[in-house]
Amino acid sequence: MEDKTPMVDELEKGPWPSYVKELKRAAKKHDSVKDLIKVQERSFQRKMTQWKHGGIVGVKGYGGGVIGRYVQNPEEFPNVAAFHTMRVNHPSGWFYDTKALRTICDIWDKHGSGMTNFHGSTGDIILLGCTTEELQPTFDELSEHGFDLGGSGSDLRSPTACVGPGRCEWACFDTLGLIYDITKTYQMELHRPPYPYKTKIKASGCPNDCVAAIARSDFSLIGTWRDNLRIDQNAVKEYADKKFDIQRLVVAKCPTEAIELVKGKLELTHPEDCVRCMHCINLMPKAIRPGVDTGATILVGAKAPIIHGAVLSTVLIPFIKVQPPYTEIKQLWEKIMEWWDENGKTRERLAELIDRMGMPAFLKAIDVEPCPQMVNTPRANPYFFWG
Amino acid sequence: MEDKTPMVDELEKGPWPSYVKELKRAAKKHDSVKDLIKVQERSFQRKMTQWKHGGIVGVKGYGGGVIGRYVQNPEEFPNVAAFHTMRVNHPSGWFYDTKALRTICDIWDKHGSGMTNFHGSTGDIILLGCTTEELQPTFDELSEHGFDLGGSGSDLRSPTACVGPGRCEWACFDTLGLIYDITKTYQMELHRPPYPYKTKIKASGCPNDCVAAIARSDFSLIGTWRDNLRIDQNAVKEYADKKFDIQRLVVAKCPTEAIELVKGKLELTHPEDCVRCMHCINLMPKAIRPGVDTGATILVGAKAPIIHGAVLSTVLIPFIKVQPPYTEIKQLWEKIMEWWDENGKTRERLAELIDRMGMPAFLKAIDVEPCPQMVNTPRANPYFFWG
Amino acid sequence: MCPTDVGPPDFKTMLPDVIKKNYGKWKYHEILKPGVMKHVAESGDELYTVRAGSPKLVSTDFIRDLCNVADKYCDGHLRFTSRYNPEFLTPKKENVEPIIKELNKLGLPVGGTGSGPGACLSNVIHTQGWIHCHGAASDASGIVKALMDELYDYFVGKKTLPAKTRLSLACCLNMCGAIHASDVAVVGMHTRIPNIDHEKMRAMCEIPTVAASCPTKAIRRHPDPNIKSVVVDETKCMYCGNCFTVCPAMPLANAEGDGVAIFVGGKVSNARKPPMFSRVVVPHLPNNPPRWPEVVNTVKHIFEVYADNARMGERMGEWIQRVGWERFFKLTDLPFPVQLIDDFELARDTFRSTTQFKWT
Amino acid sequence: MCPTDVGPPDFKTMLPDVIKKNYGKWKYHEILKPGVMKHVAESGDELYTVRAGSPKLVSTDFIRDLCNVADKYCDGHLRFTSRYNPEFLTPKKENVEPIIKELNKLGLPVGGTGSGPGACLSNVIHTQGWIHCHGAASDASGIVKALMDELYDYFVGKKTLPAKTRLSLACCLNMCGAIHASDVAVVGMHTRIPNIDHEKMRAMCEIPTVAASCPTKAIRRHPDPNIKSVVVDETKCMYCGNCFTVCPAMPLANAEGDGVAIFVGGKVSNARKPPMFSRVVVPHLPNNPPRWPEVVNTVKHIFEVYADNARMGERMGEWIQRVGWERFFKLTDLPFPVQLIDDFELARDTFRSTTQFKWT
Amino acid sequence: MPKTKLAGMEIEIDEDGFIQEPDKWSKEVAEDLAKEESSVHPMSEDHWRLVNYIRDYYIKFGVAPPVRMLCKQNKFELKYVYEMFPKGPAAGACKVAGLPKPTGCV
Amino acid sequence: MPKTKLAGMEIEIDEDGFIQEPDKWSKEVAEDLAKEESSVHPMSEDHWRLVNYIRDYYIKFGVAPPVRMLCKQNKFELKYVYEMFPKGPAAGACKVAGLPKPTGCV
Ligand code: SRM
Ligand code: SRM
Ligand code: SRM
Ligand code: SRM
Ligand code: SF4
Ligand code: SF4
Ligand code: SF4
Ligand code: SF4
Ligand code: SF4
Ligand code: SF4
Ligand code: SF4
Ligand code: SF4
Repeated sequence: MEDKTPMVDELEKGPWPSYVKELKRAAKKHDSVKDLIKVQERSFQRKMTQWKHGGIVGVKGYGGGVIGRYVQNPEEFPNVAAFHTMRVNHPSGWFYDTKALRTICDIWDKHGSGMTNFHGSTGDIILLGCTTEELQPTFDELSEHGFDLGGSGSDLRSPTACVGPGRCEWACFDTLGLIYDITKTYQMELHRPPYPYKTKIKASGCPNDCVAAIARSDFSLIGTWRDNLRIDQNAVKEYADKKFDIQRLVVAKCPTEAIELVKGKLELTHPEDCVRCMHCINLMPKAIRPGVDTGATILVGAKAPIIHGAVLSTVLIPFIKVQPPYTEIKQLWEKIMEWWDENGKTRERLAELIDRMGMPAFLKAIDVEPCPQMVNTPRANPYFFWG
Repeated sequence: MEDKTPMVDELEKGPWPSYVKELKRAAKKHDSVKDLIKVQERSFQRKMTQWKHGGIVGVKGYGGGVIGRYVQNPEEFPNVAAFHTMRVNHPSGWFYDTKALRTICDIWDKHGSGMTNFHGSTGDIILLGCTTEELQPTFDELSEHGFDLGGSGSDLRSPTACVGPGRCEWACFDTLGLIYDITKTYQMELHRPPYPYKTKIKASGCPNDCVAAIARSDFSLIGTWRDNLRIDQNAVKEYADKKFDIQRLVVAKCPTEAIELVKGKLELTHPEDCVRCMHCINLMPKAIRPGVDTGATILVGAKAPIIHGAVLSTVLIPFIKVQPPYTEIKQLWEKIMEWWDENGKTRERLAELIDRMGMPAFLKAIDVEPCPQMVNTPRANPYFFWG
Repeated sequence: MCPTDVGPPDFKTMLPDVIKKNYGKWKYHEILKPGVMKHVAESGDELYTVRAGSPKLVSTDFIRDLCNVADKYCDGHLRFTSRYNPEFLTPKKENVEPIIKELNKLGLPVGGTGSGPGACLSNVIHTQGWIHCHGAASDASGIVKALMDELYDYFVGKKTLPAKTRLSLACCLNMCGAIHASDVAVVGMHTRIPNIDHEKMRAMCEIPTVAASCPTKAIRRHPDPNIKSVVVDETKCMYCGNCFTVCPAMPLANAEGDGVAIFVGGKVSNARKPPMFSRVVVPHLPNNPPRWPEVVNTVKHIFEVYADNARMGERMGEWIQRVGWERFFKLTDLPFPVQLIDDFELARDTFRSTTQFKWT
Repeated sequence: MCPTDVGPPDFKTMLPDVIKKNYGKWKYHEILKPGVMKHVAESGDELYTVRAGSPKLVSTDFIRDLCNVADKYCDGHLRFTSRYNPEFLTPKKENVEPIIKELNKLGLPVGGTGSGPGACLSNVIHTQGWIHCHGAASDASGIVKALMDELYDYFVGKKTLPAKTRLSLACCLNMCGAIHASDVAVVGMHTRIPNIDHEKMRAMCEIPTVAASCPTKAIRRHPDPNIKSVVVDETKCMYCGNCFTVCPAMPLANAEGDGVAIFVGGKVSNARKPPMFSRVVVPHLPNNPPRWPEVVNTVKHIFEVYADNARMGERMGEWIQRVGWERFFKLTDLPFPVQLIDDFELARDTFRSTTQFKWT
Repeated sequence: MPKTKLAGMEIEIDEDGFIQEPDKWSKEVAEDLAKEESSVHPMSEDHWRLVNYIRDYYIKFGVAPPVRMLCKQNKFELKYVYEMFPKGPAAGACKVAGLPKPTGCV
Repeated sequence: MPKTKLAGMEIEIDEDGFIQEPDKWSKEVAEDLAKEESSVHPMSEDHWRLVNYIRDYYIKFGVAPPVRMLCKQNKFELKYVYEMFPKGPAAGACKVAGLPKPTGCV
């Protein structure tokens, strides 16, 4: 194949930082990335992927954490004949010191392609492009330096958390602490796929849901509070003085008419109506804050479209306190996993199983009392069971 | 069985007009109703129906219009051993002169039980309780006097219309005229069940939908208009003068913020946003009226819950002019019937067939162009077909 | 042989003169008081309507009574509404009070009109029940009478409602009357699986039709191929009765188990909010003839909570949509049994996929 | 042998001192300008954050570049956001501008913050595409680069948006990244049925798994029992590729047919409106590497129409919900092909059961 | 259930005259059932064509044929079917063909 | 596809070492495949129990057994399975059992 890659080169131009530039930087050190650039050019020409299906490789003692990948034409692209990715689990909240990052970079330049994703969409550090032989040495060295693989296959995927208490004033629980604890507790389930299919846990500190837990985790914890939000009237005045249109931008957009301007003061006139949507808080962070009796709502079942269409998580536990050692939460999760593992068909996610067996059956199995908060509306059809 | 009917008698009491009183009036003339009262008492005692399943009886040349009914214990209740109902089609809008009504009463006292429903839920006059022998003579006499049977079985059911132009200022088309015309045109389909299942047509003159067409007809015509609603500012002033709270009751409840109070005047400030919901008109009938470029929206598919849950009709044709001889409407209906009849399984209503084959397939078959008005939202799943 | 296919009488022949003259040319109307409306035509002509309640199940003499009133005051014309109410139409204002008097003398209440603030309750759309139907899991006329005796004041306008409120009843899941979009619906429901008579099955039923009739695929052919019948999987059957509709050999009526469910929050009109389905709020109340006290009390209670809490002009479903179902259950103090959570085909869309909810 | 199950590093060891000190005790924040935030703790301590754009697919040298900046200005600490953006954290206000300068020198834009009126566009959540995945119906990194070059001004705040706007991309229907709730989502889609290699099938695939994988039940066993393979009903296949995911013998990539669809109107946060799904508005645009002009122009156009028409603070989906989809199609001048009308499992709930709609 | 004499046999029928002992059906039974249906007797060739069609269909599929198919396959107008069997395909022809009483759809 | 020598035969395998000619599988092939898996060779009784279980299940149902069932039915802890087959049930045991490469779920 021609060494020229005009189409790929085109993407070095333009204001947005270029992945092609990154490829070329890595290609200076790694022949595999030289080939990778050519593979990308070939894809552009042929408008098709140049990678073979699947691949099952890994490291000893683990069932997940590596995605096997082989190129379609190894003769032409011998340096990416085998070009697997390793998923390295991240510190909660994606906080790093530069020492740790440099360590990873060095290990990866030594054993792999020098290309990475910071991060993958689940949240792992993706080390992109490794031969089969180098997998175990890479892992061994990572492990020595205190890094471990993330999830893949039918396991618990690397749990993630929003930055939460690390930098955010709205965190209603310790997202980072919880997720780190869960990750450590369920290493077995993370590294050795035991389930019918993948499962995901994500935690956001408040209803803004900055890790999109509600959209992409089978078990979603989202911070909330049970008492009233707190308003600082002096700060309200500051906003008003700065000509911030509280009525139009805040009050009028409250979904429940819970908050009102009363003689220049912003008052939660109907505290029982507030659904803690965060809107007023978001727009006036200096003046409004969540309450102090905080915890989380647990929702279950989010997933991508295949097979029955995408699913958002739905309310299971309206409120739970989130405090170490998180026993209640873990017990609940284990009960859910037990039911899913026992009843789920291969490649059936939790939501799909709930839909197949019915939410009432699920609630019964995991021993959770029904409540109206679980539904937008009760059923319209008259098709229900007794006994 | 005891002749005493204490439970039934209890329902003679109370302020609301009593059907028991009616039964007793008829029982004076008709032995069958004497038995009927006892049957009702028995039902109350046993908390169960006392009627046998089904029955297939009718009049010559027709396949529908009569519901066969036999009592479970003819020995005990010989006078209702056979106790069929006849469905007599009503004049559009349920308008009568007393002559016609008296004629029906006389015929029915002569041949039947003297008990009726004015009307049945579909809209027919229900003559309740006839022996098998008397069916044909009753029909013959009704027919002689210009009455005909309504629908039953897998046919076109008696179409109905709201009072519309007969008494309502909001009728956007001649509901009564259209329904009478359709009824006359499709006598064959009404009297001789040709379809996989029942099918219903109802017409309401405006979006208030006073015959509940959208909830209970496979083919629903609902009046609407294409231009702007009309406002009489003098009349608006009258409402305001009478301390009618226009802002709170009308403006604030417009679903699209299309109408506003501007300096005491009520103005359709965003005519293109008005979705013709009727709310403002309903509340201020003296001041606001529909536009003048009127016609109907055609929606399809409403039905009761069984088998896949209840269905409301959905938009098929956003706007159509409704004028005699209604050719376009009839052609459309015939095309739909043809598709349904050809593809529908036994006992599969139109909506169910649409759901099974897909709305896109339906539109293609009946040659109707898709438009956004047909849906609340486009699909969320990525599962669509090409070619 | 007699003529067939004559069709119904032409409605035009049935119209009073004032309507013939002003057909399609009405200008506005007013509700003068509960049950009394005035419609004014472009021409200036006026039409007065008096609306009365009716039990739907009536004798020929009842109709003749109505005819007498119509002959006396309405030039021999009257009509019925889509909710069974007879309406007396006259261009003469002075006839209104006499008509009301006559109707009251006949024991018929005048009312049932209005919408928005101060609306009356209209008549109950209902079905046959034990008076005539084979499938009825509850009665119709009896329970409606019991209900309306208790809700009478709402009909005649002594008590009013925040907005139009439609009460409906069906005696089985076929829901004749299509009451699935009513503010309050009472629905007869079985709670036991069908009792199969294998003998009858052979002669009376089409097996493939029976199998196809089941919404939850609970029915399959009898495992013994010699028995031309079916069996029902009791874990899948939710007692809908559709198999019985197509097959007399599968009755499911049961004195203990039969009763009604209560649905609320539906609407049909497109005013303000689009039409909505009614939703199950009480999955089961027993049949307790002749007055069904549990049902009557529950419905009345829901009416009262609604009247006390909704804003003016807010229909039941609009109110609930605004305050949330959790609030509805709180205010009504109704329990929230698991049956209310959907597990049928579109169940997924009823689940709450947000952290937005109220603590109640 | 090396240790296993060590787990990820404890995040606490990675936190800068100011965070350790004020962990969980933040009071409020301000966005000082695009890409720059100040968080203030109860203690009064301040934390400045500078957020930069990143292509996600980066070399180790890129990371080292970031480390250099962090070492210089942030005591050796940094983090990444849930949308791939590196963030530089410092208690020192005076470090902000130098950080920005260094980043710009590295070619990295600063921005991507904000919500409500004047929000920036943040980074594009995306997937592997032709760089690494076997299933990709379109590329990821290439098309994202082409998009962001064009939407650059929205990231750095030269152009602003009415509210938070999340752009995402997935290269096949697996939708890694779970982009189904994005304001704008670009999704790689096949449009041809799989091409079955019956030979390979035998050795490589589990037939029952393959059959079960199909959402529309288009797959059945090969009619010839001697052939251990399957056939696809082409009237039922909608090219989702799930069979390929479980079986290499069913590739469906096709240079002509592959391309992308555009979805709009989704959101994740619970602010104001509950989370919403994105909806298909353009069912197919061709793959036209390296710059995908059709896709870029369509997305840009949608951004512009949104920016011109939505109210301040209104997310894409909230705006569309308010004005109606018919208005969206009118304003964007996008056609409404039949593919946009749902015919999958919950299709019924997407149909319009009301006469409420706009003439546009 | 009442019994009646058809083709010389005692056969159980229901209130609507549908036989309850399907195994006893025969051409002769059909002719006798047809007698009950005014204008059906004696059965013409077309009567038989229809009855046989219905019966064959029922034996094959276990259900009565849909009306549309019944007309199409036999090239009968629906009106003509009602002329032959005034009670129509369900109450008339199916009864003569010895099928279970069509239910439900009324 | 590359070929390799297993139990004296030339057998096609894929990049991950899964045999592509399922009919050629035999106990001997299994033993040879096991050699590739460090710590699996020689196959112990428990190795065989697991491999046979997987193979029997596959022949019966056409799919590999779910991990939960595999552990439950053989009374093996998952951890122990990984001790026997360090690459795990899918990449290790299924390969030795001659199954198609488990796909999709990665
Ligand atoms: C007579 C009747 C039509 C007929 O052909 O028989 C009728 C007549 C009128 N309707 Fe209606 N509606 C009639 C059944 C309906 C129905 C159908 C039903 O109840 O089954 C509906 C849909 C109900 C629903 O939404 O669930 C219906 C929804 C309306 C509405 C919308 C109310 C709303 O806010 O949702 C109006 C407007 C209003 O009253 O403000 C309306 C308004 C009217 C007006 C004011 C129209 C007019 O200008 O004449 C009439 C007098 C209303 C009144 O009772 O106050 N009519 N109306 C029906 C009387 C039934 C009865 O006896 O009570
Ligand atoms: C008489 C009437 C109820 C009443 O008291 O008013 C009635 C009575 C029966 N209906 Fe109905 N339906 C009546 C209006 C309706 C309506 C309302 C409407 O037409 O607007 C509906 C709901 C709308 C719809 O069609 O979806 C309705 C939905 C049903 C169904 C369910 C149909 C479905 O597709 O889900 C059945 C079951 C069936 O067709 O086998 C049914 C079946 C029946 C049967 C024939 C019972 C049966 O299973 O065979 C009932 C006979 C009762 C009897 O012994 O007299 N009836 N039925 C109504 C007809 C009177 C008339 O002609 O005016
Ligand atoms: C850093 C990050 C969390 C993390 O752990 O990495 C984060 C951080 C903040 N988010 Fe977020 N959000 C982050 C991803 C998200 C996501 C997830 C996503 O985009 O995939 C969402 C849900 C998006 C959606 O709804 O589709 C999200 C929805 C919000 C919202 C709700 C906005 C709305 O009106 O719908 C707010 C409130 C606001 O900004 O007014 C918010 C507010 C904030 C605040 C202001 C919280 C705080 O007080 O510190 C932070 C700065 C926001 C900013 O960029 O202006 N954050 N935020 C994520 C930055 C991603 C990025 O690089 O752009
Ligand atoms: C690397 C990554 C995309 C990226 O560029 O970031 C990715 C890549 C793949 N995903 Fe994914 N998924 C990735 C995050 C996701 C997410 C997002 C998330 O986890 O938040 C989802 C949607 C959420 C969910 O789980 O529903 C996701 C939903 C899928 C699915 C569909 C799952 C479903 O239940 O519908 C598949 C198909 C499968 O499991 O066989 C899939 C399968 C795959 C495979 C393994 C391809 C396959 O068919 O076997 C991809 C390997 C690509 C390659 O060659 O490198 N990937 N995948 C993400 C993981 C990186 C990381 O660990 O940080
Ligand atoms: S989800 Fe809430 S707590 Fe977490 S970072 Fe976002 S705004 Fe802060
Ligand atoms: S948090 Fe949301 S619901 Fe509560 S008062 Fe603020 S805007 Fe209203
Ligand atoms: S539907 Fe409209 S036109 Fe018909 S009676 Fe009701 S309000 Fe009048
Ligand atoms: S008809 Fe409805 S949408 Fe139109 S202006 Fe009046 S209230 Fe608003
Ligand atoms: S609702 Fe059911 S029981 Fe009542 S009349 Fe209709 S079919 Fe009969
Ligand atoms: S009652 Fe309904 S659910 Fe039960 S077997 Fe019959 S058809 Fe099925
Ligand atoms: S979206 Fe599809 S093609 Fe893209 S990385 Fe995920 S699985 Fe691969
Ligand atoms: S591509 Fe999807 S729809 Fe088509 S056969 Fe494969 S699994 Fe079925």
